[in-house]
Amino acid sequence: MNESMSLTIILPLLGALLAAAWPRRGVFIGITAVLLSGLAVGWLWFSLLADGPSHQALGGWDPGLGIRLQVDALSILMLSMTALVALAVSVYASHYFTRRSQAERFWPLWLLMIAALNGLFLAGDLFNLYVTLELLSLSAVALTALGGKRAGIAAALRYLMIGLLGSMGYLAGVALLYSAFGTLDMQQVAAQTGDDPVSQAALIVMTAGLLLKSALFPLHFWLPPAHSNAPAPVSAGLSALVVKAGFYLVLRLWTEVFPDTLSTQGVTLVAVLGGGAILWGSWQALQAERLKLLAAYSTVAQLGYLFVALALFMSAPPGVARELLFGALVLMALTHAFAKSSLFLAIGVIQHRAGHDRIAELDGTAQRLPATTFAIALAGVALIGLPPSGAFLGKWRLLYSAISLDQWLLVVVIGIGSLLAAAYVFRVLGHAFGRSALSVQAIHSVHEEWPALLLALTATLLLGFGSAWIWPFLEHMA
Amino acid sequence: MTLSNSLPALIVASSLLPGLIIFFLREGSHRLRSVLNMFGAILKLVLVAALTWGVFQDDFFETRWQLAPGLELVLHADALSVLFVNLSTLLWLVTTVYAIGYLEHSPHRSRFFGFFSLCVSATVGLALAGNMFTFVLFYELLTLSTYPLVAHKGTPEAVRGARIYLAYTLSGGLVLMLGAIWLQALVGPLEFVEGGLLSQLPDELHGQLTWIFLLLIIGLGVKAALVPLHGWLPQAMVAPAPVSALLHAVAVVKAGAFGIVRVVYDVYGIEFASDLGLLMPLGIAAAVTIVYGSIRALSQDNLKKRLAYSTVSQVSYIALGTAIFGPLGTIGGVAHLVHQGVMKITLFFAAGNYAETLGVHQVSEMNGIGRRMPLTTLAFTVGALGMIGIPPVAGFVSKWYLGSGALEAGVAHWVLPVLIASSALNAAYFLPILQRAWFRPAASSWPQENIPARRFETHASLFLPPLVTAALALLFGLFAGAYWSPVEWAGLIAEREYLR
Amino acid sequence: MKAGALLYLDLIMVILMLVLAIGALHARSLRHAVILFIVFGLVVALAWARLRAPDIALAEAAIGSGLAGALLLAALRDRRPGDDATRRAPVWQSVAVGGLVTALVVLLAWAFLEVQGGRANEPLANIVQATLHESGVSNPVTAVLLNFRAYDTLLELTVLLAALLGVMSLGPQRSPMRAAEPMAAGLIGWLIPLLILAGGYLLWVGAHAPGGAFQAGALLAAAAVLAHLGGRREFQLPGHTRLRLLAVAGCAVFTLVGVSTLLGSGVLLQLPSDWAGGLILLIELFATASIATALFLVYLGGHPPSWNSREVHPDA
Amino acid sequence: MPDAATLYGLLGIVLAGLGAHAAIVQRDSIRRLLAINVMGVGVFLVLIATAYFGPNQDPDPIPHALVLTGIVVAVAATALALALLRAFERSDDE
Amino acid sequence: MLDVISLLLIFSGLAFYLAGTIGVLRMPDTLCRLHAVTKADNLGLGLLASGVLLQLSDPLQMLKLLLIWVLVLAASATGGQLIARHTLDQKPNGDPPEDAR
Repeated sequence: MNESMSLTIILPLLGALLAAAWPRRGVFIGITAVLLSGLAVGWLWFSLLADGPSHQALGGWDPGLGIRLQVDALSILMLSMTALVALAVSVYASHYFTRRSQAERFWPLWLLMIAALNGLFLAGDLFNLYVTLELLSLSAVALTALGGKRAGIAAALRYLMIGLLGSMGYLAGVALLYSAFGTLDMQQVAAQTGDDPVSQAALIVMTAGLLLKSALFPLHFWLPPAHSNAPAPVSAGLSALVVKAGFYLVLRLWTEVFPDTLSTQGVTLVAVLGGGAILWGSWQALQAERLKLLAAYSTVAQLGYLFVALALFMSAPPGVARELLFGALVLMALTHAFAKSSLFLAIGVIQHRAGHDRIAELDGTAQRLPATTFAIALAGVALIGLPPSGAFLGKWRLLYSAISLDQWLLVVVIGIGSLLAAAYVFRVLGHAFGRSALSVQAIHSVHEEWPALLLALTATLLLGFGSAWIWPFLEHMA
Repeated sequence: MTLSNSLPALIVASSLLPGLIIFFLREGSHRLRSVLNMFGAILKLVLVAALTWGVFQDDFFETRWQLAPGLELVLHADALSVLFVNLSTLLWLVTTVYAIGYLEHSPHRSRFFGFFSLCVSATVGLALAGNMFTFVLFYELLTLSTYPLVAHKGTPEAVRGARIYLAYTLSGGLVLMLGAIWLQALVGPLEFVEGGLLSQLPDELHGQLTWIFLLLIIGLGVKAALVPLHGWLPQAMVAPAPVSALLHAVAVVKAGAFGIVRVVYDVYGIEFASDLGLLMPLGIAAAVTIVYGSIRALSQDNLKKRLAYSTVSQVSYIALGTAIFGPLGTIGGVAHLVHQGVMKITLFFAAGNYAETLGVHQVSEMNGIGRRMPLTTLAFTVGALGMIGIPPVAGFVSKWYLGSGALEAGVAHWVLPVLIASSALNAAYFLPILQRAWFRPAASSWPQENIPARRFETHASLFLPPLVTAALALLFGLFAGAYWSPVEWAGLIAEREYLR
Repeated sequence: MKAGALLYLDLIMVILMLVLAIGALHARSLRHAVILFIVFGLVVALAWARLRAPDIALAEAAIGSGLAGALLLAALRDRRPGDDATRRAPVWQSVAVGGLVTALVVLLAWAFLEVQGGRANEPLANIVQATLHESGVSNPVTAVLLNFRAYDTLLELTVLLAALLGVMSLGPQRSPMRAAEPMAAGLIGWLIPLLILAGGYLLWVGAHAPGGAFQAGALLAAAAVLAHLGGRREFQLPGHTRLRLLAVAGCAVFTLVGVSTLLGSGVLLQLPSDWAGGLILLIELFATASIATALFLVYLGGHPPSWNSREVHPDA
Repeated sequence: MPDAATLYGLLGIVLAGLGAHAAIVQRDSIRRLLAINVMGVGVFLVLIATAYFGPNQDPDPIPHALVLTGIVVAVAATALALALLRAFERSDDE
Repeated sequence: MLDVISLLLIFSGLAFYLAGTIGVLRMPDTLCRLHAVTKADNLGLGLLASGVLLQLSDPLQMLKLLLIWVLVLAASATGGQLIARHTLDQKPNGDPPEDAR
């Protein structure tokens, strides 16, 4: 069990080192490493099912002195999401870069990013989380700038600054917690937090830093340029996985480290911001002239849903409905990861084939790129929250909780957000169905079109019809 | 896995799987695609026949699949769903034959028939839905699978029409979903039961239940084209004729009307709905729609648009029948679900034949078309007379039951005038067409003659379907008292609703 | 020295740091700001020494102030004259942010004072002291860095590698400087061996006294930077493969040690007591080389010609 | 009289605040970078102040190790940011 | 006795630093400032170092202090020379504008 925990981090790390030392074998090393770390996640599944949630302090020291890794239902779901999305994106990326120098630069950074994500999802130590956060943001920034375009570099620079600012806020909270409680171990800290000023101050600065990193409205301004200017596989990774890291941490901190510290005002504030994100992100996505920008703003909106769900979860009274909402929240996060990565990969195909991603000039894409259009449609269905996607189930439970808690304003916001989402998705599809002989080259390339389609099918059919196990799983393995 | 827990799922799958395969077929594999289509349609018909037989014998068919805790996909066969499943399966078979002929040379057929199959799968799923959640799920799927069909031609008008269609139906779906979720928040996951379950709820919830009813009816009313939610229907006319047939007779509009029937009878229960005072507003909305649709139809020169407004009007007979408290009204509404389907599909097939064969789109271009295309026009005539309510076509039977139901329920003072006015208006916009088609001399040339007259007026796969459906409309009227007729089946449904 | 006198010294340092910080943050000229920041770093190093954190003082002086300063100065040199560095947010925004930040500062200060009132009852420090003999080294900071929290340090090296890879992917290095003037060249020639010596010393001494891989690596990098600045011909980077191996070696050896412990004991980075000292030195040795390589390459501002594989065309 | 730990800890918090403010208010990238670094020093000061138990007692080595890590991470990030800035300015010339 | 000499040396060293600093602040142009600061600081450094040297007992530490003294001396001499050369290169009359970038 414990070996597999370490392996999910070590394997991509080793892959990154090999790919850095031996750039010409990047593709082979990259795919192999992603596959192997996926297998390690699979192994972790087996051990988790056999032994239940577990933790381990590295170095053989007691937790507190040593750094603890921990795995439970939530972290393994995040790990699996990372593994699957990373695999599909890697297959896609193996043929994406036209210049070899770019490909050679991609793989080590990409593997470092995966290692950082896996490390983050497994970490049980507050400072270690800081290091993984920094590893994540540095590798993500470097990947963002990989395209070499001016806009991409500017976006990467801003992304980096914001990331640093956010981690500093987080670190300030960690420093305070250590000074008060004399430990960095999450469980040990959690045992001591309460309604005291230290816990509150730490919670505020840590949450603020993480909200900045996870781009919650109105702290989202850095996200659209970064996600829309990176190369397609990178955008997919950023939008599907990296923003989830910040959200995941907020979730962990709120529910596990500071359960007694959080005030209702704080929860309300996050709910309001989440609602703002839904409306503003969807509206901006509707206004976007480029596909990638649309997808990026859609991420802003989708993060809004996640934070609204989290706020509702925090304010719901204990009981079955609350547990069900938690599962829905996780399901929404998973669905978004698959749908958004699919969308970005599909956009990458269009950009490759049409030479641009301007929405107004996409007429006739459906005829030339049927599989890609289908992927966009399925991903779009998941983003709107329509059946047969996992997001439909998630949204159902979300609205259920909002109605049960008499949060009618949120109901309205979610409703409007869904309609706006439908509007921006079908704005694209309308053009795709349009009839116009344009210069899109027809393709039948398996590497290029299939990863997006498979990801979209996962987001819709698999998570829509095959996710009932998530709820009991989250309950028994927490 | 036994037949009793798998048959409903198999019925959905029998069109779903061929549809998914068709997506991946090459454009050129015409024969394979047609074989798959026909195979799916016939297989579905066989399965549905088995289901009908079983339900008639009070066998129990139900497929359950948990999607999430509290959100179960339930496919359940009861008398009402069997009626709708039969209708859509039968008409889908006919429409498939028609569509294969109609789209013989147009591009993107794999995409078209793929979505075509998905569309009917969603309709059947909706018919078999055993709870509100499942119903909403298929309701949304139906929206999604019809969008590409409406947009199929790819012209700016088609894309625009599809967008309007989508804006209406997705908003409606959202409202329906909200109502369903609210209901679930109030009473838990609710299964459809004949007679409904809500009447046991305490009085203080009645206010909320009224609001929920409003949300549900608005959500369903969009697809059922209740005024003022009908705006999409005339816009969606840009779709190819088989799609229009599907939208108007088999799937979309019908799904909305069917949903209203479901909500009133099997969620609220007709008695409870009546106690809450919900039937009267529903009936008035239906009446307004009936009259309004007919009036608008009068002034349309475009044949398909005239038919579209006629649909707006005719579908609301179903809602009207639902709103009339009493078994006769129920029989009238439910039977009209079938009757309107076979008659309207006939009309659309015929309209499609005119357009495809001769390029005739406007009523004003139809002079003397009866002599050039006698078989098609014969079918058209049967459909039109049925719509007006002239015996012995099926439409007459529905109207008869609706009228008797109104008398029985004591609401005749406003229902009968509506029925009469509507019939008069129907006559006013259908009879001139018939007069032009049969009795006026033909113009020297047709707008765009695509298919020259050889042995028959047009391809067999185009003129046979309307003849079949016209014959059905006649049969359903002539043998309304027969053992298997829609009216008898509606009687069975009414019996089960009111005897509880 | 008496506590009172020390307090005055503290107050002077505090005021000095505040003044320098404000200067570094808001000086009118960017160049002044950067120079003030470097000076600030030096004073901070003194503060670390004052707070009995000599390891950090060394690191701050060498890395935080020294190399970061060199990086900043080099970046200043890249700046084109036209760039406007005085743009700021409008006043109202500045005031609003100021208010928000002040509120946060007050909150944090309050919390911090609360903490100072009653510190954690059993600090981890005692545990570290009690366990130090099992760690293989006697400098507690090194023990924490390379044994108790070795995983953090592994990831930290990885962060440095990520930054290095990022910098290398952004384009070719700056054009080398012209040869230094004779007097500076003389000094450089004299300093380099000294720096290398000092680096080796710090690496070795880290096991039981302040020092270690990071400080040593920083000194070696400084030597390389000086050589580069001096334009010394005899200083040449290794070729493609060796350069890349050098860059990943620290991480790689660390990871391999981790993997072998994983295979041996099932626990990542569980160093056997008897071997710990040797393993730590091994890791530090390679880490030093990699840190020096990374810091120097990063200073170049882009990749040197030998970084990319031979066949790849140089970037457009 | 405050002790040294409190004094430097408070200084750290103030520095972090000053840095955060400047990081948001300043628009120039290098200045922002300076601000973030000052902020980092502030946070590190809090940690080291926490570790300080007076002249006669050994300090807590754990925050020292953390800050050492933090310094390296900060310089790595600074280097990447400066390289991005350089690439950005170069891309202008093309 | 030793302490007294040591203190004396340290304070005179500090006086030279003070003078040098005042020189930097008061002198009109770069070269003059350079003159003031290098002269005074080198002397101050020497005095300071010798003062501290007297306080030490460990010969190894003394050696280190000497090394530091030599290094700082060499560095400031070279630095002074570089600044002077730079100034002369840039502007013959010796005073570059304040915000040269």
